[in-house]
Amino acid sequence: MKANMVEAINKGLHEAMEADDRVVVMGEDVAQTGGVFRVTAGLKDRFGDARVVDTPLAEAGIVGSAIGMSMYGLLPVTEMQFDAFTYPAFEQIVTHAARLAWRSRGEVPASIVVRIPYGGGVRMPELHSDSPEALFVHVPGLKVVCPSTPEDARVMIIAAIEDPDPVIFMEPKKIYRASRDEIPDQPPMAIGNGNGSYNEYLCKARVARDGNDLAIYSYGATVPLCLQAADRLAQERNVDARVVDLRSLFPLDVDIIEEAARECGRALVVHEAPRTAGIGAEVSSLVHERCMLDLEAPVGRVTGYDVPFPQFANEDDYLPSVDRIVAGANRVLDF
Amino acid sequence: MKANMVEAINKGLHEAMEADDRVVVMGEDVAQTGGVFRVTAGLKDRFGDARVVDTPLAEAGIVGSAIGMSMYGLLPVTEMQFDAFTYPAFEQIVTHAARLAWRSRGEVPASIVVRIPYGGGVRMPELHSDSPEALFVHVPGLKVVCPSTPEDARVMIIAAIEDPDPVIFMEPKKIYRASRDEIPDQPPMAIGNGNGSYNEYLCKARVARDGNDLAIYSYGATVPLCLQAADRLAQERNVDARVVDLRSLFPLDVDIIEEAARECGRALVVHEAPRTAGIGAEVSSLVHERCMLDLEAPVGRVTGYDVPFPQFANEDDYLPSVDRIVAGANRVLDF
Amino acid sequence: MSDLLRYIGDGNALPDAQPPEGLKEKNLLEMYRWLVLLRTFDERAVTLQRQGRIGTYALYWGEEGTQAGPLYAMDGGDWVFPSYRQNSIAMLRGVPAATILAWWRGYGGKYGFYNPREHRVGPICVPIATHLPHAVGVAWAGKIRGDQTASLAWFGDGATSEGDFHEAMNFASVLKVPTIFFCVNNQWAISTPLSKQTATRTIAEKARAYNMPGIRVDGFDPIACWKVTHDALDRARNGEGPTLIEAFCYRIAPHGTADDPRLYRDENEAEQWKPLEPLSRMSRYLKRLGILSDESAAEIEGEAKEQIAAAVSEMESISHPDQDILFDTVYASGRPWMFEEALRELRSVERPDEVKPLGPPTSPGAGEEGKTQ
Amino acid sequence: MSDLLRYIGDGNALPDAQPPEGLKEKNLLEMYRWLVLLRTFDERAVTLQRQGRIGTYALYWGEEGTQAGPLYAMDGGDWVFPSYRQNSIAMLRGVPAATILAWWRGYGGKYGFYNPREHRVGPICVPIATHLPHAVGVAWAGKIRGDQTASLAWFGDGATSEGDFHEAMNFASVLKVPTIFFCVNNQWAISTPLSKQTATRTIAEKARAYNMPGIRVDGFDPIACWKVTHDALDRARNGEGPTLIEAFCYRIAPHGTADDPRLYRDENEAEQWKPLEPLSRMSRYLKRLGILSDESAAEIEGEAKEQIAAAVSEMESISHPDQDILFDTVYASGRPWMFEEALRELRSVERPDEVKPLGPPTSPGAGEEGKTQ
Ligand SMILES: Cc1ncc(C[n+]2csc(CCOP(=O)(O)OP(=O)(O)O)c2C)c(N)n1
Ligand SMILES: Cc1ncc(C[n+]2csc(CCOP(=O)(O)OP(=O)(O)O)c2C)c(N)n1
Ligand SMILES: [Mg+2]
Ligand SMILES: [Mg+2]
Repeated sequence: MKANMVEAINKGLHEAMEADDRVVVMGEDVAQTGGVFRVTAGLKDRFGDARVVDTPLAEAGIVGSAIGMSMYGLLPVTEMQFDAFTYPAFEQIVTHAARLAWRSRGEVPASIVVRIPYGGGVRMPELHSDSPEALFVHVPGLKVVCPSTPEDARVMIIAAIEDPDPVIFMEPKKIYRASRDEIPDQPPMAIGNGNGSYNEYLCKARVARDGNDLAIYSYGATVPLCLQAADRLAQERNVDARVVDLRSLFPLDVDIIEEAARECGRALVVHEAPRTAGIGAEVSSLVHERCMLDLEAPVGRVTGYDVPFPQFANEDDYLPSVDRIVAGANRVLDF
Repeated sequence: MKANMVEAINKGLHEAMEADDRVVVMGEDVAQTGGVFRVTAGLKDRFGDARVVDTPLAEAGIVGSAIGMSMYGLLPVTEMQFDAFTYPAFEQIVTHAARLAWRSRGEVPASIVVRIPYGGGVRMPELHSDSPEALFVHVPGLKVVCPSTPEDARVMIIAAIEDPDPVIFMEPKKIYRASRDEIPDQPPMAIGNGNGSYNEYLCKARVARDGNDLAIYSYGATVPLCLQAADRLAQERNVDARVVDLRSLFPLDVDIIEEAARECGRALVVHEAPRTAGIGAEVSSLVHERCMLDLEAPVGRVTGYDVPFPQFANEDDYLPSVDRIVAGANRVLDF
Repeated sequence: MSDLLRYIGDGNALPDAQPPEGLKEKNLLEMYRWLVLLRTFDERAVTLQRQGRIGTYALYWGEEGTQAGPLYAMDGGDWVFPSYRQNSIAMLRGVPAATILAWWRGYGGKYGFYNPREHRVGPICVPIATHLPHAVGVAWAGKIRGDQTASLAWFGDGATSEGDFHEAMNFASVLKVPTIFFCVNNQWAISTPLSKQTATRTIAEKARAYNMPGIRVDGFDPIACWKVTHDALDRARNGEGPTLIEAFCYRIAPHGTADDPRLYRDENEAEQWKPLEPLSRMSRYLKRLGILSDESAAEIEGEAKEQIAAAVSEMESISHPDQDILFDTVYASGRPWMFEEALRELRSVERPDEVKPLGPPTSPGAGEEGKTQ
Repeated sequence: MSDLLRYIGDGNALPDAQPPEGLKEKNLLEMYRWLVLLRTFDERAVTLQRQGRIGTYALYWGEEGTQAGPLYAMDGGDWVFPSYRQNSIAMLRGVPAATILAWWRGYGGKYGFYNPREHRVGPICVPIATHLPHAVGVAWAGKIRGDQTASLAWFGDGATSEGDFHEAMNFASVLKVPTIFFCVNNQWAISTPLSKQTATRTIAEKARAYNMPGIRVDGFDPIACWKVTHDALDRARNGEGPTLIEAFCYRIAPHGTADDPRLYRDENEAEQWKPLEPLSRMSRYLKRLGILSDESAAEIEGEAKEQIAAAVSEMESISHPDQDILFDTVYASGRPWMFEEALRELRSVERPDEVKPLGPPTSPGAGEEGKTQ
């Protein structure tokens, strides 16, 4: 079937709930209406309102009770309605979800998924366009992932549910409906048997475009822009850029990252979140630390600015654009 | 007078409250007992319980009502009892304190100070030893500072109160009583006249030790360790390290950072917080981006690990030590 | 709804009460003018959204009484804190309606924001319940300074589930802060009904957890909303601390322009509440009292239309804010160094066009969904 | 304190009540044994802290009845969630006392932590009130699975100010989850008295905000604590949802070993509450009932001393945990790559000595202050 990212995650959720009756879905407005983005549409009708729950309006309560559920043995998938509304749950995520495995000899991890529709580009009022992923990447004990294609989103949501550790699942809402891709009928892995195949589908980067002149690292909604920028670079200056879709933000897939930098000798990181202490800083540091002698220029960063996400009429001034990515690439190439 | 860091901050608070009756101090147990670390001791007796308040036990309530007070025109100084207990207030800090200036045409910034005794080395139970500073550094709209000496702490707390923007004031509790330094009777600036001299005392790094062979950047409780490591490097291999006490974590003092890297050609960042997407990543990226051609080795990082802060019997396995700093320096020097 | 304070009857079985002391003819008329202005703004905004001239919009059709009533009871020196639902309230405190419209058009800086201190109106608050501690802080600060300042914050039934509601209520009651917690219980939080939000029958009874008075009022009756606020303010000024008011009503409109209530409720229910909406009820009441005539009503409506039309023109005359707007007001103490670098980067590439608000959804579930505030 | 449920009199003016149905002789004796064990652990831990053999410690002297009573009412399959104040409760569910002592000595991993699922005991919770949503989640999960599992969480009077208390209470009541909220109202949160924490006279009345039963009980009476928990559990199992219990007592001891209560309260007040402490009261009650004799009491005490002494030896026989302990259990799915690099770095330098717990404070305000949990 063809599916956009919303439909693909929806499919993955259906598959996971079907295969494993420990999976429950909870959050604000997720059951009756299927969520404000309709990502959870149809689940309540299919699996009933004990397993698909419209909760009271309280994010700490949602994540906190999901942690308790997971102690009991369930696999809760929570939805934070928008990025910035994750902050009220921050304490539960940091002091509990992230540390429960560690606090229980590794025997009772918080097996929860926190789904976060995030990022700008959708013309929303204040606080509906944040990119908080680096905040979670800096917190030990969490996994943080972010798909950029429908099929990745479908496979990664299943893997995130299967993974025993807490997974922050960033959903780039700008590209929720950007493209409809072919989705295989069956997911690539067996579900619900806890055989550990999740790791293979959760912590790996992906080479989205091959090339040997410049490594461009990105994730989420900026990946398609990087691909466009790569095409422009090919046309405009005959540069063959390799685009690496990081997919896993913690842990980073250091092998693919290193390989790209070594083979290309030049690199650029692109993301929407503010620059300072963002994922770009970490990737840049890693690449410099490990590939210094192979580098012909410092790793560049094209990112959001260190300002609150602007009111939407100016959001395109804030967001990395193909132009800005090309310009950033040129700076690295011309160093 | 001679003062340790606790006494020095206490002095600064007395001075600020004396000079400006808009300053109020609030938090859990700060009034009657003067706080669990006694940083606010004596303030209630001196300034009364309207201006020095023992609040109910609720961190979001503390920061949130402080933001309201500041809208009205007061200058609240809040205490989070320990690092990890700042997380419940995270939402108020991120969505309100950090954005109120922006949301009010720059005319009504959240003029609050959030004091956070932070970090390990003090043999405490779980969640009393976190180093969350990078989380705030990544949030646009905040200033984040961290003193490493008593006199800096005294001057910086006054400057933080005077600064119209919200300041996260990190207090390295491990060195709260590490040394007693000479503190001038009068602070270096006039207080309470809003003449803007705060900036000079808030956003500047400090060269804590001069040297031209290796730049070591750090802040807070690891600064004294870096100084010891520098002495060892001088003795053991005749290397003259420059130790830069960053003091301001956002904004970073890029001039002093760059100058040190350029003049030394090699650099190391040291902090206690987890490595991934920490301050070290940002400093490393900045230095590579700006000084690549002057560098003879990649910038090294000696940091806490990407794990929850351990139970205290093992905290010295986690914390950067002089040995680890020297080893990290040697790796950079021998590259 | 028999436990609700109410003044306006239905001109039939339900009798009118005389207006409360303190509300003279001219006050009643002024309050009516406010209602009309709020309604006019709201209806115009919905049209603008449909035309793609502003972005997704949180309408408040039917809730005007919960806004004009309490605001009219407050003094000019008192602070009020709106949520997104009371988004145009600052207009009644001197903020140009164009500024509010510009906010919905996605403009920031001096175009879309106002100075809260100048108008004693908190910024439009998007994250649920998080402005309640601010309302407490402002009134607490007034108390510390020995001023007579009170504050009022609006919030919804859903907001009572958040921790910040609880912490603010508790701070206010422990510290005897003169804050009025004004809950607009419209029985819905997007698609979530009251029964999934709380186990209590009323919101007012939650006040007991704070030893605070909890008062229920007909949220469709602006005069009743005025009266309970007026009394709460009296208590507050007497040093008796905060009050929780529950204005019971119903969210007749969708949650926002992107919301399709048919997905989760029977729209007949909304239709049944419609006759209670405050504007026509108030107008009939005033006419029964002989204060309002068809002509004066038409005149008031005309004025409001004109004012909002002017505001629309003003809003549309604003040209696309400069890129500086991203950096201008982030820090009151000046721009940190990286802002200059950011601007250099921005200016080195061609500037993207202004992002235009989206048009109306073409089919349910497509395009505009997901736009709540 | 006349509204408090109480069974144990003072053998004088205040009459004893017969033990409630369900508590037979052997139950009463077992509960007594628990009380003695808890007390023995606590007193020993304080000594260990003074001797610098464990770190700062949160004692619970006088609050044993609020722990043993409710725990005894729960079934083994029910989950309980302690705060730092009920730190040794897991010992009554089969966790070695040595594990708890090791936690206070700063040991992690398998030395200081236990498996919550195995014992149906949540981990010792340090951040105030944050474990309440977990208790709700566990019981809710049981309900989803059609099991008969209930849960109970302990927390203090101070904890009721946190947003998480509110959100957990609200979730539990809306979703009719079988959770018992057991508030140990010892009237102090470190130096902050109850009157600065809440404007209500009681904690129990806060239950009204959730349409939940709120029950007050004498927290120094273990039998009364058992009884109210037992009844709440009955209701919970009948599908009637959660209950808030307020065990009213007084924090006779300091907040923790680093706390000096003379800084904020008159210690005579604490002295006045001391005669009510549960251990001697329970022992006198059981003696009046003829269930306990001086000899059997001494025997029980002896057994407890032995058990704790053995636990101390066991704790001290643990050698300094390996550096791997930092990385071992962070992820259940295995170590991410940077952990190996971290270990390489660690092993390349000489290993620092084990961090020893600090000794006692030499003067108030020096050294150990600031150690709250
Ligand atoms: C902290 C937070 N969580 C979620 C949302 C998304 N959201 C916007 S409005 C809304 C429902 C609010 O309901 P209620 O409090 O009853 O107010 P009403 O919309 O009915 O006026 C939700 C969940 C938000 N804005 N903030
Ligand atoms: C979220 C959080 N904030 C602050 C603290 C520091 N702290 C530890 S105990 C305590 C007082 C708790 O009082 P109460 O809830 O009454 O429990 P008690 O200690 O009396 O058992 C405080 C403020 C904490 N542990 N967690
Ligand atoms: Mg509502
Ligand atoms: Mg207490």
